[in-house]
Formats: sequence, structure tokens, C-alpha cells
Amino acid sequence: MSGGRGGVVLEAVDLVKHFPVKHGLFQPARHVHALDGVSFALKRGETLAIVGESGCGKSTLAKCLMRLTEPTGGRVVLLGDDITHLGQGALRGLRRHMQIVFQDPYASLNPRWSIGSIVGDPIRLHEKVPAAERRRRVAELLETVGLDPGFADRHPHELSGGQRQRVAIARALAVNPSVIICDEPVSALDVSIQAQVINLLKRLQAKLGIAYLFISHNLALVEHISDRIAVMYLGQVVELADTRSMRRELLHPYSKALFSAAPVADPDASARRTRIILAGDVPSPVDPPGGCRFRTRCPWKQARCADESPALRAVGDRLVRCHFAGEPGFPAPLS
Amino acid sequence: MSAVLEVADLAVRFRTTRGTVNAVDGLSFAIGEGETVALVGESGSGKSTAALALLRLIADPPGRIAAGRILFEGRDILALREEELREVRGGRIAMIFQDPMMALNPVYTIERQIGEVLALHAGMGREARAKEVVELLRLVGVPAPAERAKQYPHNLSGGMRQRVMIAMALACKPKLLIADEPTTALDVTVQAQVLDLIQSLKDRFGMAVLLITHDLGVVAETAHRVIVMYAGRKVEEGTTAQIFKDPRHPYTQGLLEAAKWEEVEGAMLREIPGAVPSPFDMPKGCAFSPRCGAALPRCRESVPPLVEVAPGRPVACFVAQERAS
Amino acid sequence: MVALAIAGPLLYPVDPFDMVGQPSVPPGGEQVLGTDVAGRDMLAGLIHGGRVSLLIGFMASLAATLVGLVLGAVAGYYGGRIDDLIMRTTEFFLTIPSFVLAVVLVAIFSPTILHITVAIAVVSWPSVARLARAEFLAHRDREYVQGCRAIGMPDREIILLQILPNALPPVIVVSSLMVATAILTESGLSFLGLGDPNQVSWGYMIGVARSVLRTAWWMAAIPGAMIVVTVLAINLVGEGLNDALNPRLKQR
Amino acid sequence: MRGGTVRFVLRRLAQLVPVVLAIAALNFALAKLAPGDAADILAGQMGHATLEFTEQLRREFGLDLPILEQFLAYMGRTARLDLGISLIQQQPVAELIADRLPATLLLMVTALVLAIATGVALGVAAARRQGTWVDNLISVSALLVYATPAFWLGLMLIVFFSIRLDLLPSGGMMRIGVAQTALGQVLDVARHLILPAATLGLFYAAVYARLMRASMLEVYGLDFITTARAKGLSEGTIAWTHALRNALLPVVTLAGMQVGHLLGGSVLIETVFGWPGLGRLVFDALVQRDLNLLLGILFVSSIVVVLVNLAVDLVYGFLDPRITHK
Repeated sequence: MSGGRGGVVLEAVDLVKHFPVKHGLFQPARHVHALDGVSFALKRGETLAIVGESGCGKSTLAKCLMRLTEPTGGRVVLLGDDITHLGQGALRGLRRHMQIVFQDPYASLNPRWSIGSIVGDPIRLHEKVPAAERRRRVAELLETVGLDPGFADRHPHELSGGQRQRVAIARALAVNPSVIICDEPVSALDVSIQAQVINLLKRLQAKLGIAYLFISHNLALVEHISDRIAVMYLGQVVELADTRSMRRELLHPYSKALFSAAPVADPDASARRTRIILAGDVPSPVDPPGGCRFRTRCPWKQARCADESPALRAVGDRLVRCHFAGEPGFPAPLS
Repeated sequence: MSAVLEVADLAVRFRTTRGTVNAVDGLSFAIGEGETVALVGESGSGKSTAALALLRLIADPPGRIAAGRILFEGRDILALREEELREVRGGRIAMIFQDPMMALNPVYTIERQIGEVLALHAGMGREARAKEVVELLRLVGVPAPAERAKQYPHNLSGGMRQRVMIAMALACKPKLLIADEPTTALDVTVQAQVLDLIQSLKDRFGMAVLLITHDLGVVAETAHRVIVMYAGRKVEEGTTAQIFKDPRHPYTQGLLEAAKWEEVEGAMLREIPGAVPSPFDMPKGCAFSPRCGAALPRCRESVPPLVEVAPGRPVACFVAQERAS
Repeated sequence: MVALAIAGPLLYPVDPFDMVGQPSVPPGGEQVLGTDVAGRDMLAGLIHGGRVSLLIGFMASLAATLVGLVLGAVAGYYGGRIDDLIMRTTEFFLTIPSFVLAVVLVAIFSPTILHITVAIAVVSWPSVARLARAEFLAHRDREYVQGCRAIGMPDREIILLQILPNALPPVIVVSSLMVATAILTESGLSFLGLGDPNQVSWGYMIGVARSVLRTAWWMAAIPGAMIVVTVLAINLVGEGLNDALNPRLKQR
Repeated sequence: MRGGTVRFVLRRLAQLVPVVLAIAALNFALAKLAPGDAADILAGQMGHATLEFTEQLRREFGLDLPILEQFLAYMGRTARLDLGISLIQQQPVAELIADRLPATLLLMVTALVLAIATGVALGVAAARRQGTWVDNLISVSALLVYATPAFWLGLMLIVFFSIRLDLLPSGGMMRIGVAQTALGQVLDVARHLILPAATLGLFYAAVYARLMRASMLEVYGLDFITTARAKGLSEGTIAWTHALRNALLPVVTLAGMQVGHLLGGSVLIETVFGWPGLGRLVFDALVQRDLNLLLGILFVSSIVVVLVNLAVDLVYGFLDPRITHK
């Protein structure tokens, strides 16, 4: 197993994914711009959160990274190996290094198979070990995620949502991956269950040094769990920084509006702070606005934003995709 | 403050092949004029069932309102005749739902769906309706209302659809708006818009609002008073400030902690162990006792009654009651 | 009914082609259900006819299910061009009036049990293929399948061991109902005189009785009633299967 | 909208071209697959099935040419609506079919209208009274009719209404050899139409009633019905406006898909009632082993189905605004 450069386990370089939209014979082809030039590097043992609203491309990103869908452009580098164009056979061997936990534990486990065989499948596919050894490993994995080893004989429908999500995590752990992509891993769970699963993920990270790409729309949760945060809007990263510096200030107008709009479970705090209420909805990712993609909703937009598409550039300790970020006093408070 | 709605001992049962389920059990509460009350709970807490029961919208079979009184403007909704009930529905009490895509009929125009309410409760003619619909859409902030009125739900975005639902609810200036998870299906920035809209319209028309939600953030930003439900029962009630600053029930405490993640940076969160019990397999005694760190032996024996631990603070928990006395 | 058809010849060993008595004897005499225009025993005809009808019904729907399932699975799972090709073909076959096509097929290739079975299967598989495709398409993008792909499971295993068990119940329901339709089609064919000339069947018996409708209506009524009962029974089994296998109902 | 609909129809018509070609190709293939070709049959009919004579016929029909050329020639003829000559009746197949098509269409349309009207009404009634005796009665009767072979049902109706009660004619399309006024003729045809249309329609009424009931119940479970109730609408309004229009969608789809089936059913029904349509023609062709005629009927009936499906798509677009004809 070759390591990545500088402790980087997973790298996305300029990832692009366009889906063709059904069109008539004589109409020009139209595309959903799900991802447009997304780049980041995930370091060993860290948690990088991807946040954004629906249509920002965060789930497509997860699928492209896992090669569950083929990216239109760019590269995916896993542990130093470019896996973007690997054939299914070669890819199969490398899959053990990168696993995924999905949002809905009711949909992500096949109801026809026992927990034991669901968790044992990755071991069976990647390692030639006798069945007894496999059963022992499954029992161990179930204990690791806080389930009784006896669950191996049960079926998914006998488990609660939280227990199912633990099974999904155990399946991901079975092949000792370096990276786990967590695609909204708790948003389908009851509030009182979410903390259990988040704590489990954190414990596993501390023990096994796994890096998480943590996709979520829950901003409070993201602030809690991640080391760095990338904010996405319409297929692009608009701001990427340390969670600490994000907490201090936000430089992109969209991140600022997004974090200010999230309701806070504290009546005093919500009375104090000023919310930025954006006008309108997220535009359709089919033929997104030219220039800056956020300009149609941005309270601070200028003429330049329509003409010129801003690049993702370094401002202080972070990356921001805005022409004016970093100018003193920007974004100014709204009256 | 006089009460718009008074609910007493409401019980809703569902008959299923696996037995009878008490979805809502002995629920009592009141909503004052112009007040926003939040009904908070997780899935299976019975909060949405309770909301539907207020307008007798529970499908029977399998559901049935087994007991209780629902006093609205001095009349018991449960005793109304069918025609009287229909006058209250959509006229005096309006309701909006979680998923505005599913809640609008896909094959009729916006104008027709809002117009229906105006025809029914205000007896408006065709032309008056068309004008009023455009007015209502403008009121809820739908851009280009005249064109939107002629469109179908699938032409609109999620946020716009919820605005249409609100316009429909407001059509007859109801006294009470029941909002069942109105922003759960929406994105954060759109959620902020819709909450803002409900707030401003409420102030303008002096409506009372019953907000059903699982999101404590939404509660903190909008509600005056909070009712916390668990497994079909009310476990705690208080003003929003009281609930958030001084939660008494261990379940409320746990929920609040789970909702304020950003404050526990790096450290482990306090967990509520276990899972919400299945309605077919309710634990004996307090339904929360198997997951409660503070549970006493008697919590597993008998169901704790609601007792005021402070003025206006009923809590259904033996531990909290002992601490208070 | 199935048991009766299989065990029939043992219980009532009369050759349906033997002329055992006077023609057109009403039921209740020596031959329990009377005789037909040629004096052949009605009950024997009914029992043997049942065997033929059921055999054709089951075999045709089995064949149609297998073909439809394979094509539907491939089209739904892989999508793209192969999906286009298979679905165009399927829709094409759905366009052609199935009974007329079955008539033409049987007319071209002499009416034997095999040919009738094949003809019914040919007109029946498209509906299975459509359903199977819809199922596989829906399951292909479910998270559990994505999860299997993420752990590097080969397509063959995903199709056969992961999706198939979930996609099969609705297909089983449809193919059990298809047995009923196949029996109706077979009876229609033999009513038109396209039955196997060496085998008695219910439809054939009705066809023969048609000419004496005015004088001996029971001769047509009895085999028809047999068809109704059989088809009804199969439909009820199908409905029962539907209730038992439909996960949506089970969850409630 | 109007222009969009016209474009939609034109585009759909263009899409029909490959389908029609495929139907023609299938017909050609079936003709080739048949044991013995037209020359054999004709020679047999004429009574001199000598080898030389058959070969001569083969040359005359162009049956000795390479298969591809035969195919192209066949397609060319089909394009000119020349479906060949009925070898038995010595008439162009196209003419024979054109003679009979109106009667079949009359029967089919009447049966379909009957079936949809009663099926929808019964389905809605059953769904609104789910679990009551009304529902049970409708559901059980539908299940029973659904299991009944239509041709047998037709025979039983003849026994009852024509033979026992002598109320209605047992066959044919009109009385022959009786002078009648125009109105009298229409009424006479209508009288003859009742039994076959009812027989054919009853089966599909059962199908639609079952589907309609299921569809209504499904729609009743959707959120917008709760919205409609919360608005204060009466149950009647909800059923006949909000629920019905949504519930009709799958029924319309099925009705479109079943046109082919309906045509097959009418073959049997026409045979039973001696109705002078395509179905009778099929029966005659079968008896006379007239393959050319049979294939011609298959071709024409497939085209009818294709056209009806086009109409169904249009109706669907009208019922469901989500489908845009763009």
C-alpha cells in the first residue's frame, strides 16, 4: 500500500460532473452542472466536512469519489493512486481503502440478508479467509460498533435505525479503510439517537486513524465534528477553512448567510444575532448563472460579479471564491 | 390571555394487525390568542397525530379519537356535525404540512386550489376569486403572482410551494394555524424565509400558531411556549425560555444537549442510550425510564403523572418532582 | 383443482374420446355430467381438459417469466443502449394485439400443445420484462446496491444475490396471475378450433357445444364454469401472494 | 399549447414509422416461417400440386428471388397499402379488411365506453365505501367476471336473453331482407350491438373497476387529500374532483395498453355473435387456412393499436399537466 504525499489519503482534483438533461431532437443539449471544478485534499485521520443545500452537488461528489458514477472531468487520487480511469477489476482491489456510509440505514442494508452476511461480504470479497475466521471477524466488528455479536443472525428489519447505522459502519470498517465517506450519516435518525452514532464515529477515528469526508446539511453538527469545513454552492466550493477560523468569521457571502440562517437552539442567541435572509431559491443547476454563481441571491453583488467568474483563491488562512472577500469590512453588515 | 383552543385529555388509538396503539394518550394543552405554541418530539411521539386529531383528520379506520375534548371558540370540535366541522376546517382553523409537493394536488392550478377555499368559505365568485388569489400570493411573497397563479405545483420550487400552502391557509384569515413540520423539507436558507414569513403574517393577522416540529432550533426562534412529547404523552411544558434554560425532564435535557453540538467542540456528546420504544412494546412505568440515567425503581413501576414543579411547569417525571419538593 | 387434474385419470379412468353412450344426454344419468354431441363422456372430457389447460397455463407462464425476467433484469440494471434495445422490442410486442398474434402463430405452426404453449409465452413475456426492468431500475440506485458496489461486489453477484430476491415478489405475483390469463387464452384458441386435435380441452368442448346451444346449453355451460372456477382460484392465489409478499402492506 | 400539441402529434407520428416497419417485417418473417409458401397453398387449392406448376407459381409471385429482394418488394407493397391477395377469396386483402374494420371499431368503441363508464363508477363507489358490503359486492363480482372467458359469457348471455327470453337477437349486425327506415336501421344495429358490446365490455369493466378501486385507495392515502379535507371540502367533492382525476391516470394508461387485448377479445366475441367484423374474418381465414388474410389482419390491427395509443397519450397529457408535450 503506497501512502499519499504529505499524509494526504484522498485528493479530488478539479472534479467535474455534468449530467445530460433529456432534450428534443433539435434543441441544444443541456446539462446539470452537478460538480464544476471541485478540489480538496483529505489528510490522514482528519474530518473534512462538506456542507451545502440541496442541489449543491455534495452527494454527487460522494458518488464520484467512490466511482459509483463516472466523473466528467478531473481526477480522484486515493493513497497516491489515480483511480479516475481504473477499470472495474483494478478498482475493486482499491475499494477496500475507501468506504461509504449512507444516509438512510433503512435503504442501505439489503432486507433479505442477515447482518452477519452483510458485514461479512466485504471480507469475503477482499480476503481469502475461512468462513469461521470470517464469522469471528464479524463478531469483533459488531462489538467494535457497540452491537451484541448475536446480531449477526438477525435481519435488518429487526433492528432500530440507530442499530442499522451501526451495522452500516461495521460493514465499512470490515476492510480497514483509510477513508470513510459519511453521506449525511445521521440525518435520517431521531435526534436522541444521533449523538450515539456521532460519538461512535469519533471514537473509531481516535482509535483507528480513519479520515472522514463528512457530508451534511446540519451546520451545528458539522461544527462539532469536523477539523475543516468546505461550503459548496451550485457545484462549486465557495469557502474552505479550518473549523476554528470558520467559527471566528466567514468571508464568503453565501457561507455567512447559510450559517446565519441555521436556527440555533438557544432563544437568547437567536434574539441577539442578525439573520441574513436571502431572497429566492437556489437556482437550477441546469445552466447555472454565468459569472459568480451566487450573484442572483447575493446582497453584496456588484457589476463585476456578473461579468467575471471568481476563482477559488487564498485569503489569509482559507480559500474563498469571491472577488471581494478579504477586502476590509466585506461583507458589510446589512441595514 | 384567553385561550383560542383548549385540548383536554385527548387520546388517539390506532387498531393494527399487531394490536391497538395509543398514539396520543391524555394530552391536554391550551393556546392563547396570538400565541405560538410548539409541540416538540421525535418520530413516534404522537405530535403529528395530535395535530391531525384537532381537525378530526385521523383516517378512521385504522385511527380513532378515543377520548377528550377539543374546545375551539367555545365549541367542542369532537361534537360538531359534519357541515359545522367543514366550516371550521380551512375557515377558522387552517393547516399546513411538511411536504408542500405532496400536499398540493398535482393536476390542478394554484389558482384553482386556493380559489376553492375562497369559494367554499367566503362564497366568492369566479372573478373575485382570481383577484384575491393574486393578492394572497403577493402577500406571501411569491414573485410574479399573476403568472404563478396559472401554474401547476410542479412548476414551483419547494419554497414557493410552501408559500402557496401558506397563502391557501391564510385565505380566510383563520384564528389558528396548525403548522406540521412546515420547514423540515426545505433548505436552511429557504427555511429562514418561510419562518420569517409565518412570523410576520401571524403578527399582522393576530393568528395563533401551533407549530409541530422536531427541530429545537426552529422552536427557539419562533415559539412562546413549548410542549415536549415522548411516546404519545406530554412530558414537560413551559415557556420557551424556561424549557431551554431550565429543562426539568431528563428527556428534554438530553434533546437540548443533542441540539447544541457546536458548543461541545471536540469532546464527546452526552448520549441518550437506546432507542424510542416501539408502540407495540411499551415499557412498564415511565416510557423513558429504560433510557434514563436518573431513573428510580418506581419509574419502572408506574407512569409518572404531570405535576407542576413550578408555576406553569408541569413535568411528568418522579425525579424532577422529588427535586422540586 | 391442480390435484384433481393430476390425479383425475386415476380417479375417473374414462377416455374422453370414447363414445360411451347416446349423444347429448343431459347430466344426472349414467354419465354423471352427461355426454356431448358425439356421445363422449363430459366428466372425462372435463378432467382431461383441465390437465391440458393447466399444463399449458403453467408452462407458458413459466417460460414467459424466465424470458421476461432475464431481459428485464439486464435492461434495468445496465441501462443505456441495451436497455433501449430491449425495451423497444418489448414495447413493440406489447403493441401487437396479443391474441391475434397467438392465433397467427398457432395457425402457422400446427396446433400442438408445445406450439400453443410457445405462442402464449411469446405474447406474455413483455409484461414481465417491463415489470422486472422497472424493479431492477428502482433497486439499482438504492443505497444497499450502491453499498455493494462500494465494497467491490461483482455485477453478477449484485444482480443474482442482492437485487433478484427483492425484485422477485412482484414478478411472482404477476406471473401467477399470468397463469390465469394463459388459461383464458388457451381456451379462446381452442374455442376457435386451434386446440391440439389429439387433446380434449375446455375451450374445445365449448366450441363443439356451440352448435347445440339451443337444445343442450349445459354442454357449453359446464366446461365454461370449470374455466371460471379454475381462473378464479388462480387469481385468488395470486392476490394472496400479493398480500403476503407486498412489503408495503407488511410494514403497516 | 395548441402549437405544442400539434408538434407533439407530428413527432409521435414520425416515431410510428419504425414501429410500422417493424410490424411489417414481423409479418414478412411469419409468412416465411410458415411451412409451405403461397405457391404450395394455391397449387393445392387449384388441385394440381405438381412440382412444375408450383415452381411456375413461385416465379410468378417472385418467391424464387433472394430473401432480401423479396423483403424489399414486400415492404414496397406494404407501403402502398397493398397487403397482397387473399388466396382463397381472390380479393385484395386490404379491401376485405376495409370492409370489416368499421364494424369492429363500432363494437370496440361501444364496449370500451361501457367498460370505462361502469368500471370507473363502480371503482369509485367501492373505494369510497371500503370494507362495506357495497365494496365487497363490487369487488367479488369484479373478481368473478375477471375470471370468466368472454366468449363463454357471450354464449351464456345468448342462452339467457335470446333463447330463453327471446329479447335480443343472438347474432348478426342487422336484420336482412327487411325494408327499414334510416332510423330503424340505426336502432336495429343498436339492438344487435347490445349483447356483444355488453359481453366484451363487462370483462373490461371488471378490470377497470378493480384498478380504479386500488388507484382511488392509493390516492386517498396521499397528503393532498388531507389538505383538501383540512380546507373544509366535502367528501363528495374530494372524491369526484381531487381524487378521481389523479386516480384516473393509471386507468388511462392501462386502457391504452389493453387496446390490443380488446381487439383480441373482439375476435372471439364476433365469432360468437356472428358480428361481421375483423374477428369473423379471422375465423373465416382460420377455417380456410388463408394465411395472407390472417397476416393482413395482424398488420392492420397492430396499426389500429398504435394509433389508439397515440390518442391515449394525448388524453394523458390533458389529464396530467406534469406531462408536457414539448
